[in-house]
Amino acid sequence: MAQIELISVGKVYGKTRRGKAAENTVSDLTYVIESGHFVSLLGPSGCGKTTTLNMIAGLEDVSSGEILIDGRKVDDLEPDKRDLAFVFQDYALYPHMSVYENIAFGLRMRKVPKHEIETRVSDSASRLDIRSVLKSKPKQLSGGQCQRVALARAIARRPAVFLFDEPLSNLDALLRDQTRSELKLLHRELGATSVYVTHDQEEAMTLSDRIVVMSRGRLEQFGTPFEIYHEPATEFVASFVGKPRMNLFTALRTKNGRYTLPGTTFTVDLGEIGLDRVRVGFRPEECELRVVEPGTHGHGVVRSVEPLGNVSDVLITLGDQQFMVRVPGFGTCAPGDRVDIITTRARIHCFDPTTFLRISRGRVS
Amino acid sequence: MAQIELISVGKVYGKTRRGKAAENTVSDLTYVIESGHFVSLLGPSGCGKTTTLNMIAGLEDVSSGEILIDGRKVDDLEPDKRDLAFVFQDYALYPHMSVYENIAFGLRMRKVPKHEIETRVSDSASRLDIRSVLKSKPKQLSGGQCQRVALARAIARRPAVFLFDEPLSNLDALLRDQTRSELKLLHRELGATSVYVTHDQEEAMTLSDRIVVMSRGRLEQFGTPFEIYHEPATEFVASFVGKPRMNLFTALRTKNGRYTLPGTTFTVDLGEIGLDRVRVGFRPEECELRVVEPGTHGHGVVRSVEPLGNVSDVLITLGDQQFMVRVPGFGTCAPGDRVDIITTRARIHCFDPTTFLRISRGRVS
Amino acid sequence: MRESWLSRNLRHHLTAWTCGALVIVVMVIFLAPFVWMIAYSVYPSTALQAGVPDLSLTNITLDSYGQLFSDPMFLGPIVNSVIVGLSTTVMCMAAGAACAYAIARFRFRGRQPLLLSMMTVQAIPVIVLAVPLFILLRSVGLYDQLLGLIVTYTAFILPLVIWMLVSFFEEIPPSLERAARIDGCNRLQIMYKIAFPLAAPGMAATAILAFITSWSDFFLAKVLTSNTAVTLPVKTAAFQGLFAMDYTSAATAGVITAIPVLVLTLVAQKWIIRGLTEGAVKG
Amino acid sequence: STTSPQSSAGPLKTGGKPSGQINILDDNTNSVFKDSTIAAFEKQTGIKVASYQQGNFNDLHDKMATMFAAQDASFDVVMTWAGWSAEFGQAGWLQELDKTAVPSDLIQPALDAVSWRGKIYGLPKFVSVQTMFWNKDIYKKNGIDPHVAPANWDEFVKLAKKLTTGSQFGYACDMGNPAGAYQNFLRMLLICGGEMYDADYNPIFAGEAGVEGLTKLVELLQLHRVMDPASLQITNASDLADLFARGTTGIVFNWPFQYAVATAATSKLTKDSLGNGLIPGISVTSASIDGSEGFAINKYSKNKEAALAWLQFVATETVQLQIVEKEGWFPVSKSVLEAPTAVAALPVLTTYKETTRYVTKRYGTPWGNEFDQALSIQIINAMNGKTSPKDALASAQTTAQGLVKKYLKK
Amino acid sequence: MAGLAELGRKRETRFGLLLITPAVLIIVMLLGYPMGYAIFMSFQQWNDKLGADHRAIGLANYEQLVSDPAVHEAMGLTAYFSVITVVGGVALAISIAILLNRTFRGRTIVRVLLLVPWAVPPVVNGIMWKLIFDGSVGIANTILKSLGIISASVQWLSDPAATMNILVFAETWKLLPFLCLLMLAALQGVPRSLYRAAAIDGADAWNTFWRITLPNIRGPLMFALIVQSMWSLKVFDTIYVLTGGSGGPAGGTTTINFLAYLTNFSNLDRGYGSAMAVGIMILVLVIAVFWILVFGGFNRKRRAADA
Ligand SMILES: Nc1ncnc2c1ncn2[C@@H]1O[C@H](COP(=O)(O)OP(=O)(O)OP(=O)(O)O)[C@@H](O)[C@H]1O
Ligand SMILES: Nc1ncnc2c1ncn2[C@@H]1O[C@H](COP(=O)(O)OP(=O)(O)OP(=O)(O)O)[C@@H](O)[C@H]1O
Ligand SMILES: [Mg+2]
Ligand SMILES: [Mg+2]
Repeated sequence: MAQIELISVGKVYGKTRRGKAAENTVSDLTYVIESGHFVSLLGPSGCGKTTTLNMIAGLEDVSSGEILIDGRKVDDLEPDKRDLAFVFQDYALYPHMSVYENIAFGLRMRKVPKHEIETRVSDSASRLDIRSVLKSKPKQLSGGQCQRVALARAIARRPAVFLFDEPLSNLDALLRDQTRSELKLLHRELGATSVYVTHDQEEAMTLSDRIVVMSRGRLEQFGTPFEIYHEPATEFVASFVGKPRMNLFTALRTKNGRYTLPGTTFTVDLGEIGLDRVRVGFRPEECELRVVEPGTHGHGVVRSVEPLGNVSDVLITLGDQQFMVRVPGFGTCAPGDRVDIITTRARIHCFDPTTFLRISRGRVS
Repeated sequence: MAQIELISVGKVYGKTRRGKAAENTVSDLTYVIESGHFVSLLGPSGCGKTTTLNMIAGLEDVSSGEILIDGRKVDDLEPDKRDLAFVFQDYALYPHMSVYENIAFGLRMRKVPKHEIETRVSDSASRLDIRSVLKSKPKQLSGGQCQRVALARAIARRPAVFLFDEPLSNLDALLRDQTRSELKLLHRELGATSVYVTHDQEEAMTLSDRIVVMSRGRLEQFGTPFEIYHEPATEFVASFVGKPRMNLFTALRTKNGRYTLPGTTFTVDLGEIGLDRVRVGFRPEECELRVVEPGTHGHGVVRSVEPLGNVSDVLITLGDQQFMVRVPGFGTCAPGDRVDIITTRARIHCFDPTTFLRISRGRVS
Repeated sequence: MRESWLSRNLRHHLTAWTCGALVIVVMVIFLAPFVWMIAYSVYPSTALQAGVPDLSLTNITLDSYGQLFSDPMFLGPIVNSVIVGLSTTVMCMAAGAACAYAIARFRFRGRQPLLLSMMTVQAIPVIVLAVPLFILLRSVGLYDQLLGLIVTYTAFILPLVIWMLVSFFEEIPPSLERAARIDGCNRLQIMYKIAFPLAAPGMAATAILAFITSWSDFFLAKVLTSNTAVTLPVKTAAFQGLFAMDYTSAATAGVITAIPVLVLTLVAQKWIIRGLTEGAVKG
Repeated sequence: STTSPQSSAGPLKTGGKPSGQINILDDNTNSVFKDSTIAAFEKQTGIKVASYQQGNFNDLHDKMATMFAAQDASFDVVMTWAGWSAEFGQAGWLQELDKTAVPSDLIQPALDAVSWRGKIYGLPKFVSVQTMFWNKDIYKKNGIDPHVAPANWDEFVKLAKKLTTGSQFGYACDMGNPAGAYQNFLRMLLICGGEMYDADYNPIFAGEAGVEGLTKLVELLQLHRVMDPASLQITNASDLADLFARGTTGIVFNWPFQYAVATAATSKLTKDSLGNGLIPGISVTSASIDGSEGFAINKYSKNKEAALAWLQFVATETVQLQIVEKEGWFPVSKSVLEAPTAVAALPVLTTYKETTRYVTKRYGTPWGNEFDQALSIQIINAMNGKTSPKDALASAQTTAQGLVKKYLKK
Repeated sequence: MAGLAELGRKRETRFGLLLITPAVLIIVMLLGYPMGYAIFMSFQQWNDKLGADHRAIGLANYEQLVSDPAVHEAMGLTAYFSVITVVGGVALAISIAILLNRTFRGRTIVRVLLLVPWAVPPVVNGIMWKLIFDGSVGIANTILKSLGIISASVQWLSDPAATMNILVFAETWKLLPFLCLLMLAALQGVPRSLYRAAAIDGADAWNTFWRITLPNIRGPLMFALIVQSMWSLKVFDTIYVLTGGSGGPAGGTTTINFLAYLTNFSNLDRGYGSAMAVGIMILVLVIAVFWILVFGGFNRKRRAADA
């Protein structure tokens, strides 16, 4: 167990390439991962998640700032001296070694005594239920088994820190859900600090104690899943987290505290926030629909209904925008119906249209 | 528009390989795809979906049975004579041709007059909003754009039948959702018969008029999404469709009409169905939880809680089984809590443990 | 402790410098001999054979090139080599592409043995075939004929061509060909409208390799020609005879022989390597 | 399946009036043929020379052997020399000539070069015998009278020692390939009065004369250190000639064309600074090796009469004079050797005339290639001090006995 | 019904055969026939210098092959040449490939230039090294002298051992770039994440190379060894040009292939020469099989798993 501290960490690739002013791949990351926590790095592809993880592992140098593990600067420490294990997206199992050798390799390199290796390998193998394939080569295993071997390899090392780089992304949906649950149980049992990279918000939400949301190399928000979901700090977080996506649109002030989506009769009351234009967001599952009586206009027209079994997603054309509402069951409206959108139950999220930062509703009323 | 009829269609690969008794890849498929319908072939990987599609397209020969399109046997018709368009999983855009040429190629091969080709290409290109990339090569396009080009290519042909082989599986989550909606709109506008292969039940549910569920080359169920979801014909369909998966377990008869999950206090009343053992299923979202008072045992123990934002999945240990319940919001119970599972709101699905077929509840009471 | 000995950064820099220096040494060893031969061809031999070679730029002369290019005895072989090289390439590609395509696409029995036997051809020492080949060619009137050389080279190079092309064709997604079938192409059209254009870079590399191989051959050309069909390497080798070892001319001929190959190689290097190594990895 | 060429009619006689056309394969030693002889021949005989091809000497053997093996008739006339006359003659690939077809005044070594065991397989085109060439400039620089040739081997060695300073060597030769090693040994053997074979072709070169000759040769390199070490890697007479022309070598024994090379514009030497004389002897006054070349007729030729006409034409006085004057080779007929114009054009001819008084031989045999190969290995080993000359020759002689047994037809 | 489908498959097969025919025909006619003829000759007493009467002598030529001291000598030289060029060449190639696999400026251009020696035709290669190692005018002596390493010119090409070493050097020089690029491609085929995993697992450079890199380039490594063995056993052009067609000095560069050439074309002993050439071919195949066995075969298991 260990605490990991990032202090305005930045990374620039390709500094040496002929004078091109290289852009920061990652910049100014500052946060503390508490000992024993399970923290996810969440963000779209290319936002620098892997880069951050690699810097923590020591696989990449830090360009600026510093990383402390348990208060100790690790810049000069080789990866293997940092007491951490890495689970790679493609598992990175050594294809020429048997599963047993794969798990034992890291221990051998550390000169762990032979009998100790055996105990540890068989221990971690039984924990992940792969004792029966210890003699197989990785090629002969299914994706799920490979995944377990990669985990067993990490566990056998008994490191202070686990680093995961999208470990589930190569599994199919069913297996992914299963392994996710197992991962959660595993963390509870081992209690080691874990840093988990993913671009799947559902994964991040279900697994983590804290989530680091990143975008374009910058920190967007660092908080608990609850905070991330219910109090997104930026418009990016709001739109990235939650499925279906949050409905976000620009509303214009009409009268005190009342804002309208232009071209529609849809209005919200935000109180006085001192802005003429504001970005407003509603989660689809917090809104409701009411089919309007014939002859009245309503807020918009149902464009399509997508039944998902227990719920249905209804897409509504609202002026020149689309608005999604998730209704229970197979729904009651059909394409072409005119509907009102009812947002009374919904939490309203507001963002400054220029800084994209959350406007605290505390300020509103 | 055309009607497609499969009459006990079967396919055996590799008959010619040295005497090995080849297994049927697909067998005894019989169903009718009505003209203008959108039908999904749903099933796990390797169940023969692509094979079926290829046989309809004429890319594979039928080993037994026959396929009729609009009542006409098509066995000896070359693929290009069947008046259908195929959208491939990897798009299969010709990389050496520009987008324009890609769309025009099939028309050219059919000797459509030049000006007609131009109209059709530009028509289908504007329909899919790819006019601006007509001159580009596929390499220069993003995944979503490639997807649209593949669709445009199919549309430009104005075929009676569209065949889709997992057209969305290479797109990322966001784009997949978007394209899915578009596909639905497109089908509504064109009205051509469409056969859609997918292993994603959500996709099948949202898009289709009818769903063909397959498993190991056999037809499991052919019905509307509503039927598939609420009245799964086999245990396979029940477990495959719906997310999270349906909780399924074997219950033993205790007294008339009452069945118990062995080793627990969890019982259900099924009425008299004449079986000692029965497979019983509940959908997680139809169940509820109640934390029992301290000192009482309850049905089971909460193992983990996975918050997903608007809902949370609670995993419960029930004897030696796992039981999943989806509760609204971030949930109120924590791991270790003892809970009762309340199934009063839930629809009970029963299956014969030997044939795996649905036991009609009609017979029950 | 190792990491306190030198800082991580410094250590990385040191490694980089050492490796850089080694790369330079390697490159010098790889390039110097050829550069020296070029020098031999443009400096008068007296300037180079002195105790300390006199490499002043004023000494450079292209006389030897002028001489060779005005010598009909040398021009003939150049023309022959070009004709043989190009024709061999065309024949190899025509027969090879068809064969490789079939191997890559149609699953028929004996497909694997066929590919393997293609590689076995590489094990045959040319020496063993020289006399029978000579008899064969002479009996059909192709001895000392360009056509004789062309068909012989085609036979020798075809296995390599097929070996390489198969790996390129196998890389074309089958779905493209299925798409083409639905679009209305027949099998031949699929080949030349879809498969060949898609494998174009690989085919170009293979073609270049075929050209290079036939262009560089010495032994077969020596045995199968006597005068009218003599090729450049044979002529070049002949610059050292009993009564005529002329270092400058030999070097010049050497440079002239090597240049086209060099240019082609550099143009297609990426694909040549890919074609050969992919065959290798697939084994 | 194929009829043996030897079973066809006997030796070729001159007869009738040949016509038609012929193809000639020559080495690239002579340029006079393509310059003028062919035209003259066509004019005089009416026979057309359809093609005249020149090949590199080193390549010709393989080419001809392959051609003959396939019974190819694309060349009617082929170039030959002592070794090939024996080898291809015995193989039955060359047309034997009747005595009546051979001009009467041919010099014997020239005729030897186209004969094997009494059968004549062609007519000579020029005579080539090695003589000694020296660099008078170097002589003068080292205070030696440049006009007198050494009378015997010891004097030669003494001279060579004086001429060896720094990067300048008193002597150089070409023994870098099997043929070269054979020639250099043969020369030593002959000047020691030895013989390669007895009358029945039993190899006897490993006798006293051979051992003495090889010992003296090794001494030049190892003991006296007067031999340019480069000699061991010079693979042909042309390179030796070039080396000598660069002016840092005192003495070489070389073929007549050395004169042309040494007096060419690019050479450091001139007519005046080039000395020429007999090769100094050890047990005999002098001796030399022969390298004469000739033309032979392809056994499979379709027009042998016309081919013979070419052979005879080349041996005529006019052509021979041209060869002497324009190319510096010795003539094949005695009459031209005596002609004053010839001597005027080629001063070394005088030395050659003297040479004819002594032994000049080549011992062309069918097993020449194998033998040269085997002998050269022993010689080079001896030269590098890896074996004693005696052992080397004994070993080579054993090999030779096997070869003779295999190839000498009874 | 099934008949029609069957017909379609047959049509397909026939089309495939049609495509294959020309290539196979050319190869069989121009290589198969001569090959058969050569094997036929190898069972004959067929020495052109002894006239045109050939007779079948069974395996006599092959028996001679086993007992001939010249063959033993040549095999020794071949072994020396091959072991160094194959094992040394491939080892060197891996080292250089690892060097070039690093990211550095100008990497692309270096890789391209690396192909220069490969592209130099063998004949030119021979001439080139002759220019360099000529005993009197070669640059090698000039450089070594000016560096003070030697005082007098070394006659590189007059000493059998030295000439052999130059031959080894020349061939290695020519083939190394290809092997390097092959190895480079192989190295790039090793997933980078394996190295990262190894770094985390605490493997040092040495362990990483032996335990991670090497096992993962097994396939290409085997290919390189097989191909290079074939080339090494069949080396001809460079020897021919470098030694003036003699295989000298003192037979010092007469490898088995060159001996076959001399026997066939110098000695005109076609029967024995053919036997020798057939022997070489068998040797080449045996060595290829040897490498395959060393590397555990083309790994049928893995193939089955892939299929
Ligand atoms: N070695 C490198 N050299 C140069 N640029 C790099 C390197 N590695 C990554 N990058 C760039 O840095 C950016 C961030 O990469 P990173 O791999 O950290 O993204 P990521 O968030 O892990 O994305 P993904 O979800 O796709 O894995 C990308 O734009 C990438 O192109
Ligand atoms: N050309 C073929 N030859 C032999 N077997 C084949 C061939 N194509 C497919 N199969 C086998 O037939 C079975 C069904 O394959 P198919 O491609 O139809 O599955 P699928 O349902 O499309 O699966 P996925 O979702 O993975 O695409 C598989 O087990 C496959 O291995
Ligand atoms: Mg990443
Ligand atoms: Mg499929």
